[in-house]
Amino acid sequence: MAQFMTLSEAVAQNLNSGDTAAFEGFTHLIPHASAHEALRQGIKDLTLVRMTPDVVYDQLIGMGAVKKLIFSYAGNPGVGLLRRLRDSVENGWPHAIEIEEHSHAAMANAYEAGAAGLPFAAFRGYKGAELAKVNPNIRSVTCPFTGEELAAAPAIRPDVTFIHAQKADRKGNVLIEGIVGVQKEAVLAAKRSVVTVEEIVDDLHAHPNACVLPGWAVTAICLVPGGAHPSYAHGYYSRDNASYIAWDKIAADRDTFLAWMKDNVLDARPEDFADRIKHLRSAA
Amino acid sequence: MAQFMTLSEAVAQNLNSGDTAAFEGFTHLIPHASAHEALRQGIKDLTLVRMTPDVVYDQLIGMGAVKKLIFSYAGNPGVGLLRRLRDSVENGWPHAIEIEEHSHAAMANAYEAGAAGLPFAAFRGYKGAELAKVNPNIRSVTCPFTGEELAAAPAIRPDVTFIHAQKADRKGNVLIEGIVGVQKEAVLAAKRSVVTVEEIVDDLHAHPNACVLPGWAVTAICLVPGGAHPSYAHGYYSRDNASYIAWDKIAADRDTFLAWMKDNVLDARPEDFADRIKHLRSAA
Amino acid sequence: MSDTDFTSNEMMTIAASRALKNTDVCFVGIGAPSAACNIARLTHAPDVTLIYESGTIGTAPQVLPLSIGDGELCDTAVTTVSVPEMFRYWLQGGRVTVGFLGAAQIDRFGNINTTVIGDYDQPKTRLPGGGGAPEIASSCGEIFITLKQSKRAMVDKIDFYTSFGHGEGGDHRQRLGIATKGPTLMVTDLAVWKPDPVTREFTVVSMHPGVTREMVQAECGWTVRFADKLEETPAPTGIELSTLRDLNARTKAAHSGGKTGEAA
Amino acid sequence: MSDTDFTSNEMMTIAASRALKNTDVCFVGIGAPSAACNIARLTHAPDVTLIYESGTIGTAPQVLPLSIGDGELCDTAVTTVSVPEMFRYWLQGGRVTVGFLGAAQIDRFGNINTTVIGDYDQPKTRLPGGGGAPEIASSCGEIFITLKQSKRAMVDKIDFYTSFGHGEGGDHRQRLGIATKGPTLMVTDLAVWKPDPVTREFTVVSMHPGVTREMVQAECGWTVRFADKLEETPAPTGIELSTLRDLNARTKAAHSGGKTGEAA
Repeated sequence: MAQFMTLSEAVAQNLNSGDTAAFEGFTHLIPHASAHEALRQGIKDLTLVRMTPDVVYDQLIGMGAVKKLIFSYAGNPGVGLLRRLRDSVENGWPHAIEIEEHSHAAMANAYEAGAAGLPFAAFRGYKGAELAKVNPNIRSVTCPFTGEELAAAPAIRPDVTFIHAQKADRKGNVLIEGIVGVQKEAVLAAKRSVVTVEEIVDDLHAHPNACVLPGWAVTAICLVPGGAHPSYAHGYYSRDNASYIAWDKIAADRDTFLAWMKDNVLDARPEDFADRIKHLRSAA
Repeated sequence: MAQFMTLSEAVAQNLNSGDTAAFEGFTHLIPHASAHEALRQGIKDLTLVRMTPDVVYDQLIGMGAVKKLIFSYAGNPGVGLLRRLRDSVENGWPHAIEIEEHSHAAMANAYEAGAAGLPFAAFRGYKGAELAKVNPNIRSVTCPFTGEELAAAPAIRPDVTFIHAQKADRKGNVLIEGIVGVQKEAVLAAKRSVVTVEEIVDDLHAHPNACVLPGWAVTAICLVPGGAHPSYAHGYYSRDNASYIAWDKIAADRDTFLAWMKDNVLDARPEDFADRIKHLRSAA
Repeated sequence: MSDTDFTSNEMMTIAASRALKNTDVCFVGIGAPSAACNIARLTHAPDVTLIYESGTIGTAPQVLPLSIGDGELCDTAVTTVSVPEMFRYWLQGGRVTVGFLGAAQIDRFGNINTTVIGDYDQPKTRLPGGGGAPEIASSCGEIFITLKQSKRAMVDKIDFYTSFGHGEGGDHRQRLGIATKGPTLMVTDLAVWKPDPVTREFTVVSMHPGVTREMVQAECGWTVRFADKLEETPAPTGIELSTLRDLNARTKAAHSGGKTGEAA
Repeated sequence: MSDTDFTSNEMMTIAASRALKNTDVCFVGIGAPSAACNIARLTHAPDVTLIYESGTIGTAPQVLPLSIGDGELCDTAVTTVSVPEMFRYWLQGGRVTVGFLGAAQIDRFGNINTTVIGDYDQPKTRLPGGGGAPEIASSCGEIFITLKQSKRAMVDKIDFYTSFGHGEGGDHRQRLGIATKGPTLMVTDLAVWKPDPVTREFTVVSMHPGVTREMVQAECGWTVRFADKLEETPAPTGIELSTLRDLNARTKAAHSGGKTGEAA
């Protein structure tokens, strides 16, 4: 049953050094505030899972909090490469991270299998692709009816998943709208889950088939308006494209990066996110 | 790309004797009008697929249109058994039908696999259950990571799926709301699909994550208000529970059944459904 | 209304309802389980989560559904998901604490038959089949069963293993690799039964007010075991009874609405 | 605006856009493919269905998305599904007629690398990885590729097979059991290429106005094959050019909105 608490409490209670953690979001609703709180609490040795690690994973990697990355596309969307990730992989700064790389189809299926309580996912994939040669977690399974050989990926089962959502009601039921990504699956696949939300309301006023996580399927809920910045929250504020573009320059230099992280993350608080999205609020 | 046409045209163009056909609906939105039209057109030798064959499959079986039934629960919901199905299985009247029986979990997974273009579905099921002994289409597959043995069912790929939905827009995009069952999967798993709808509108006004079938994924759309009667259409009319209760008596006797079918199906038209739900229309 | 003024069916539903906790997530079978689960919700367990296989999660119907997919279930649910999602994420995902089943035929180990009476290929009676039961029986944390006793229903040997209870008893579930508890409770119109800790045979632990051992045995097809410490089921309270009767009255009024169908 | 007054990038986008038909269902890669697909939609193919891997189906953005999941894509879509559903029902389900990809590195057989430059374990440059491309390449009916030519991008041998084109050429796809056509078109800033019917090597079938064979070869790392009947790509029409420039202007205005972030 979801407990309402501060983000600081939720991270302290649900994320430990050494955990496998997913901070999921597919361009939309990326849980930046949660990841920043994890950095402030000095969490280390994380195995991070995400289909599309972007700026916020670049930050976690650059700050040395990450031991291993399981992913399918690591880029600053529409801008370019992730410079902190590159520095780690190419130069071992601040340390080398281990890489487990899949395709989107494999990751999406693996989250789905995790949510479904299955040990693996079968899909038609990786045909002729070379990832299967460098990732021992890409195997195959044979259809017992047709004999077709399909690709197999192990289910993703994070210790904890962090997501950001539009709103929760007072019973802890969570509504996710718009580009819903793999967030529902990532929460259901995890042992524990922390959801930051834009607002807490009396009634979700949700469509009957909307993407809703019942409160009893969530561990902790934290009110953090703006907590997805610089990504966006459909119906609340738009994507801060300028920040994504700016990140490319910030991340290009180690010292610039460290100084920026001190000012904007280590010395900041979850409450600061509300200010960052004021100029991006939707007319609606 | 969805074509708008009469139900008579849609059945004539998309359903052939000998086809594997699904008339899907999980209590809600059961496509009665389509099945009645199939009977009027004298379609025979059908392999019928449905998780919950109920009154309308009892009618198809009793009229001798069915060769084989693939299903997981055959009953008149809340009322009792299906007397025409029983008469066929127990007494061979009007002829014996072949039975391929699964669990709900297997059927739901098998539709899902069909929609996903996979040849089979893996799930944790049938443990200790005896169906696996009488159905050769229940097999197993071994997880290539954990060694766990899981149940496997072949994907369901109907020649044609019929469903009933609330509305379509003029481009043929279809909205299904409320208890959505396996209808989306049943349509996507099929080679062809026919959707009867309560109304055709300029704009679906659908929630972004509502259950919508794009027009290009549907074969034919037919305007048949009331076409789900005596099941219901959420937001349009309620379930005619009295008709379900009455069916038990009608189906109990072969002659009563045949007379009822002549009056209410063979001598009726799709347009008659609109009258049948007048007294069940929601206040909304 | 006197505390002793109740039917055995009412006693069964109310005794069954008491087994559900406020924190349970319950997969509800149609019929007797549905009434028991909703009485729990309307009395001591207002926050119990009720799930029907039609995809409705956290539903709170004002009247009992005739089918597992009545509109009322969706209207009052926290959310309604597709049936594949229901069976994959919610049932198989291991999130359901209690599966509440009825039974056409049951044996002393809680194995259930709702498939056929007689031979599978040449059945005497073709029953509806398993529906969700085979995987409800293995995926839910534990299974509660409720049914009206009769020698036809409670048999020495069931004709078909639709869903697995404790098999031949003992550690049969574990030997098949099933990690969940299986049947832990059976409530009939006469008694409350629990499996023996070792043999897993259903044992009467409590008889409803006015019921004797002979009455229980008379409506059971196997030789009934009674617990050493046999209790009396507490009679329905006034609130339990009025809640159940109000629900049944609302349900009857709702389902007789609509004229008898000219076209089913 | 004169018909000859266009850049090679504009020519590339417009030539690529012409390949999409009104009836196509197109899985859109980010960057150059996104512009080409939306120009098709805004000119000759108003009913083309554009799908982005973020789950948006039938989207019609007014500005080009910076990411594959901008809000604009959802706001204008027929429907938005979860990412697992996108990859299972829509891509793997075989419903997508065209996959439109870009490429960091490509060889003459349309094999694409977006994973690493150099060795996989000790890369010179760590690229973003495959994302959806490995399965887009095998599940879509056919693959269109668009990229700006350079010797760094068009190489004799790619460093990593992120997604499979025609492999070593010939019937390599069929030998791997891949039933779809694979790359059937490549549009660069200089030319239009199609695979040879037998060898499957990309062959220049049309050069853009003003482009010479030497210019094409100068920006390609392998020895270029030219078709016997070499055509000239029709120059952009006024409508094509103004549509593209209007889209780019709207896009630029939209993406520079919001102050430069204090916190990315």
